[in-house]
Amino acid sequence: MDKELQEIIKKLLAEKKVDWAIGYEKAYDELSTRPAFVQDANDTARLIFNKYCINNLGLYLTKFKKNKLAVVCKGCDIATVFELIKEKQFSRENVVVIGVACEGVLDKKTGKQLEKCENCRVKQPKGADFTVGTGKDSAAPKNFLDVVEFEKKSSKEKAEFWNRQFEKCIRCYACRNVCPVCYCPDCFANRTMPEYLNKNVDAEENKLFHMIRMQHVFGRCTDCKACDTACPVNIPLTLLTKKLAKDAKELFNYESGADMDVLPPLSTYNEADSESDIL
Amino acid sequence: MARIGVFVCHCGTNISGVVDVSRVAKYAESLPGVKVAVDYKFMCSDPGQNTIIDAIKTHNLDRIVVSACSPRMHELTFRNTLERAGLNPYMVEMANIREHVSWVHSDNKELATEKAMKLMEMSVSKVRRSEVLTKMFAPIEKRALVIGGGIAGIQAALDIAAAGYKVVLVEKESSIGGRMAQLDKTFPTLDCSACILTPKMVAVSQDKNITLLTYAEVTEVSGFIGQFEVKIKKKAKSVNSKCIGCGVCVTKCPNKKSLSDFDGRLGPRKAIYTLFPQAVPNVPVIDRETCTFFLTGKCKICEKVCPTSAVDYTQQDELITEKFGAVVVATGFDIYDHSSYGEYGYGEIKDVISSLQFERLISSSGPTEGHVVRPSDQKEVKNVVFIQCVGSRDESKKRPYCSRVCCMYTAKQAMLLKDHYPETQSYVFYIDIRAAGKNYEEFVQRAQNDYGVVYLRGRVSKIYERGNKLLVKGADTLSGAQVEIEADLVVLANGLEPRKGAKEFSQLFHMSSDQYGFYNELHPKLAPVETAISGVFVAGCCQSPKDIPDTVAMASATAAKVCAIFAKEKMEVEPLIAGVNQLTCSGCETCYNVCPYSAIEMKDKEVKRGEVRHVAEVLESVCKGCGVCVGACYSKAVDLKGFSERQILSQVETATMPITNS
Amino acid sequence: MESKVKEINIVGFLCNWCSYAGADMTGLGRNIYPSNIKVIRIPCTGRMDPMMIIEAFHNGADGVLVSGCHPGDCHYTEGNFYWRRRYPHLKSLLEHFGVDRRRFHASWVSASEGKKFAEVVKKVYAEVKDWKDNG
Amino acid sequence: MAYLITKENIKNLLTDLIKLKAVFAPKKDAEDTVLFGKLSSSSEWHGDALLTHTTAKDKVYLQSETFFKIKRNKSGVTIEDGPEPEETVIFGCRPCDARGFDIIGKLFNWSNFVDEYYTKRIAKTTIICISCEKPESTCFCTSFTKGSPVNETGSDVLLTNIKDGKYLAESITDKGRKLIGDNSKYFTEASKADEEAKVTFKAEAEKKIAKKLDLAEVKRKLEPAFESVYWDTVHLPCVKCGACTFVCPTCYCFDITEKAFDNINSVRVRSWDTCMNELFTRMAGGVNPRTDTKKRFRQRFMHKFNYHVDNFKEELCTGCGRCIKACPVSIDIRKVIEEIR
Repeated sequence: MDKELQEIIKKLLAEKKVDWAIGYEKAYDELSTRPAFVQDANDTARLIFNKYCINNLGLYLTKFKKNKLAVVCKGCDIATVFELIKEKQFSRENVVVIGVACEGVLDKKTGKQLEKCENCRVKQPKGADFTVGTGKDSAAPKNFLDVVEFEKKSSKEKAEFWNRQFEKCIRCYACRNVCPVCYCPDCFANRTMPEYLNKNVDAEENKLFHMIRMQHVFGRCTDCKACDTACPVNIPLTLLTKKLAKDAKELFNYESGADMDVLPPLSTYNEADSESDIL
Repeated sequence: MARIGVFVCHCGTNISGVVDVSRVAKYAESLPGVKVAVDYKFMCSDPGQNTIIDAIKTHNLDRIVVSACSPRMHELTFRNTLERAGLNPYMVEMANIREHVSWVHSDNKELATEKAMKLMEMSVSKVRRSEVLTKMFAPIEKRALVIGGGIAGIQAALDIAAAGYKVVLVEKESSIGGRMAQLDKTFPTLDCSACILTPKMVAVSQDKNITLLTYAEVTEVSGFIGQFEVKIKKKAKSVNSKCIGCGVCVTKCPNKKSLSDFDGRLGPRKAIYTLFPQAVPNVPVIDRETCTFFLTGKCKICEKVCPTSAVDYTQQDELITEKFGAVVVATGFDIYDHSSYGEYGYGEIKDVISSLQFERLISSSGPTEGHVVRPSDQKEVKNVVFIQCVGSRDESKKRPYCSRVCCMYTAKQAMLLKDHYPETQSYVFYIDIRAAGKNYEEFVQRAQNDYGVVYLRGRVSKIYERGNKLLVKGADTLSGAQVEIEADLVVLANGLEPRKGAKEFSQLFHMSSDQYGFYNELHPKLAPVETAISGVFVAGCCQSPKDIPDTVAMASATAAKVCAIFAKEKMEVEPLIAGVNQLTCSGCETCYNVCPYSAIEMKDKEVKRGEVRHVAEVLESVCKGCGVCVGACYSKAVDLKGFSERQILSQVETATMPITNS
Repeated sequence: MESKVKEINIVGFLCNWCSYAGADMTGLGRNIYPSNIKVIRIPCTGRMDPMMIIEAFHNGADGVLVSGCHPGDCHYTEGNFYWRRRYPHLKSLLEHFGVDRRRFHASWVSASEGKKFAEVVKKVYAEVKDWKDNG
Repeated sequence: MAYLITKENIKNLLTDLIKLKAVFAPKKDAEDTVLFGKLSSSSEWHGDALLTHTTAKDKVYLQSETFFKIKRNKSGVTIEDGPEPEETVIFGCRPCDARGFDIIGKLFNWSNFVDEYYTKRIAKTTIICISCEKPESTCFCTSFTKGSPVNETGSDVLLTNIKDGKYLAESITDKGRKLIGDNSKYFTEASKADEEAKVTFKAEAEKKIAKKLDLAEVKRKLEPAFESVYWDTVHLPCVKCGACTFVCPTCYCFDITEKAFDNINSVRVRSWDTCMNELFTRMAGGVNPRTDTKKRFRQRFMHKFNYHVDNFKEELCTGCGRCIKACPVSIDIRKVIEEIR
């Protein structure tokens, strides 16, 4: 599989179809991989794909806007690429998507398979320009059992839960910076006029950051878990991103990155939208 | 640091009867930046305003808070006060301590006073972050574009031209006149349609201010009010300007294979044709899809017979770009295609015709020269059944609206028929008679009483062909009886619907349309001819079905609106609008997608030296300051002047803080 | 323990054209309502930046009310339609973070519905109080 | 002086200390995150993990330190100092963490520049460190002159598990001696053999650390490498978050801001900052000398292994390897500096 992947990229680079190829390479130990940037057709031998390839490489597309790129994507990462194209961050012609069949990836911190991989319906990538390998999609759809379970808590319990989480937060912004849709040139968290967020790091201020970030990525977040796995202190951000996915689906029947022709839910409206909760 | 003055109004006892105004003023004095705080009986009175002006001068104030009534009441008053004192008028904020405090919290004076203090403090916070705003001016191209050469477009063009402004009238057919030119007579006066229309058409062609572009279509629009840039495609007519309109070419053209759309496809049309005899301009065009020369390369008879050598087969489509300050859209309507009605024979029974076909049959310039005969066998008719509400008021056909003119034209057609053929008998199946209009009800009554037209309230369930007759089966719901009428001809009252392609056309201007495709007016009551796009107006049936008088009135209204724009030297733009900080814009187009006024333009721009990015820009003369873009922008690149993020956030912070130092 | 009236702080965002005018109408009609609401005037509910609501709760607001024109009445034709989408999502998200649903409300109040505005504030006040008192 | 203390007695010691001081020790939470948390009972101490997810740095050099609060009114301004530090024990950190305090401490006492906030806190903090038996794959402390799994620099007391359940306790500083003296009932005197056992422990522990860098060579290569093309590509995966610097025991950069509550009340706060953040060098006028990721990325390595060495004769790194594990894209600090061209 690695060989096939390397050959495709080698050809793309050699034929100057792309300026850069972004894939994975081995990192510091057997359990870790990191993003690899390849410019030279003779430098593709280091590219690999395995169950430790956890990063969503769609992240880098917004950072290399001016180049033609080939990017290695797991089925789930392709949604990110499409979402970004929808948000006009680059054009489809400038990116070659190399889909890799994936049997699920492991969190390097826990060694456990990510929860999202259990009911994955894109183990066989869809919408890619090239596909390497074959994967068997899960028959069961994505479920929101953990979110539903969490929703049953009282608001006090929820607040206490998050308070404990955000006490841990060190505001390193790894969650934001690995997020493919957090591409704003100047994040609200950096602003001083007005100062939406104080530099002071405490549970309340940290929570404010996460609340606003979650609101900003609503309807755009593909629930790729990049933020969740990046967090150095294991804050279960998946509980939030999954909630966003659930709400987008339930409130607006929207799935990020799924349909190129549908605008994100907050960018449009329907005259028949529900208003059951409005006084 | 800001130098703020706070002025607390008693409003007689309206406020001071409940709120301890001196405490409010005292609290204001304790706030940082507040240099002076006073209370006064009537802040809005002349002495009250003078107090403010004096304080501005004495204390060198640069921002003002007036704690008084609703800003909806007196914000303008105090803006003017500031202007008189030499301050920027947008440096005033009002704290509404009357409508929102004293009048509604009279049950607890202590709490009311505290709330008044808080609201005042919030306004102080806000005004501290106010910015100097100045009105902007934008240039205006004083030329109007009128799209559609029907009666609406004609009227709008004439009215604008009469005011002395230049107009370009674009019509996609080879002649102006539109639907009205197809009609025989008009209700409720029964005067001849052509007799009242053609003088206006001629007036258009003779008006020096009007440039007429027929056989032309608008293909691309950019820009905004005052500065629209429009691409117009002038289709090749194959006849040049040397044509004197003698019509020899049309007479001699051997090709009559096509049917005339203008005549409801009841008669033939030559390959070189004018729409109708009184066409303006009276210049024929060649339909290249049917012309023998263009199909086979042989014929050229028209070229040979033309006395002025006006036929030019080499003509090409031409694309021109013109600038306009305002646009009137009057693209008209199509009639509902009744082939979806199974009970009326799916449009396949020859002698079941549409109302427009009837107009052409009875028109003396029509295909039968005014003889009402059956399309199937050209025989004259005796019994005629009219069926109303075809593609109107019909939920099953997704046309639940009333087309407004069908009741009237059906009565008219039945009367005209009787006038021409006194022996005929007409029957009208109807749901309700809608004859709201000057002399309209009287008109329908005349049809029944003086012309003996039989009105049957009910729907037709089936039309059969029996022998050479049509058997019309229906119910008369008033008598409860089943009715069966043997008819020679059935005329359907087809409803009105938007032109085919109306949706695509509306996208040229980013206009919105309703679920049927009729263009949306800005406000259904108070802005019926404006659209959400500044400088674009709608007239006639492209907005909704209406009759000729309403259409003409609407057209004149659009002309008045256009003239009101052109009458100004420059366009004044309210400064309370959105603005984009392109350095922080991520180019995601969210604002572009949500703006109700298409006031956002996406551009590739050099935002930093050497850094070209796809970013949003607000068209200042188009933005109306709703702020939807600000609420939607997650990059926080758009902000709204007068209601900026800084201002609102400071209000939020102040509102949630306990009252300090009191 | 019953919280004191004074301790409840509600921030109200009212659109200029309908709800703010409606609240003015409440005054004209002298309809009494709880003084806990502090009103911030915005041009349109479409201007309502969800961040401002999050900030309000962060700053310690007990309740937030956003009120605008009835659907179809928006001065800017569609601003409230966009708000109508942001509201349920924001409410659901805030609830997930532990902001009780009794604390965040939206309403449609037209310029003529002065009485309704008073009723809305009373209702919001009651809900917020219920949350404060009973958790 | 060296003593012995049993694991049982360590717990007893903790129980006693908790009553008197704020005791921070590794605690594990429901998400398996191990962080230095304030103990309320000795059973909360989680001694199994080698490294906590973040260092104990933030217990002395607070992530957000309130300098003072300002209250303003018409008559003037009143200033209220931030909270006074309390007596603190950091228990169960590792030699690499402890050495971090030594490195930062030098900086915060650099010639005449004394940071009173840090100095006040460290004076009230006693650090009880535990030697490492088995390294993680990311460990490389032995690359440093002073680095070792049993290194004592920065610690007040160093505990080494020389035989099952028995720890050799060495008092390094006066603070350490005082702590052992105050709680002498839990300590017994160590024998010569016990002290020798530590030597064996050290040799074995150091042997297990596979990676050893030649830092002199690194420094030599870094000096002329500012303009090297090496940086053009090596930074590419970096997402410029601050995870590496915030989990680092030696990164000390900060920002001072004032949180204003509507111009009436405000607080002045010092918060950690990170050279990875664009704001770190952005000036008020908008000019930013380190405009892109490459420059920021380069700065981190230049600072740690070049500039800091010039000023302090030691690297700004202890080899704990946390940044490698915390990095969302698995950038390996060892590899980066090793491959410099």
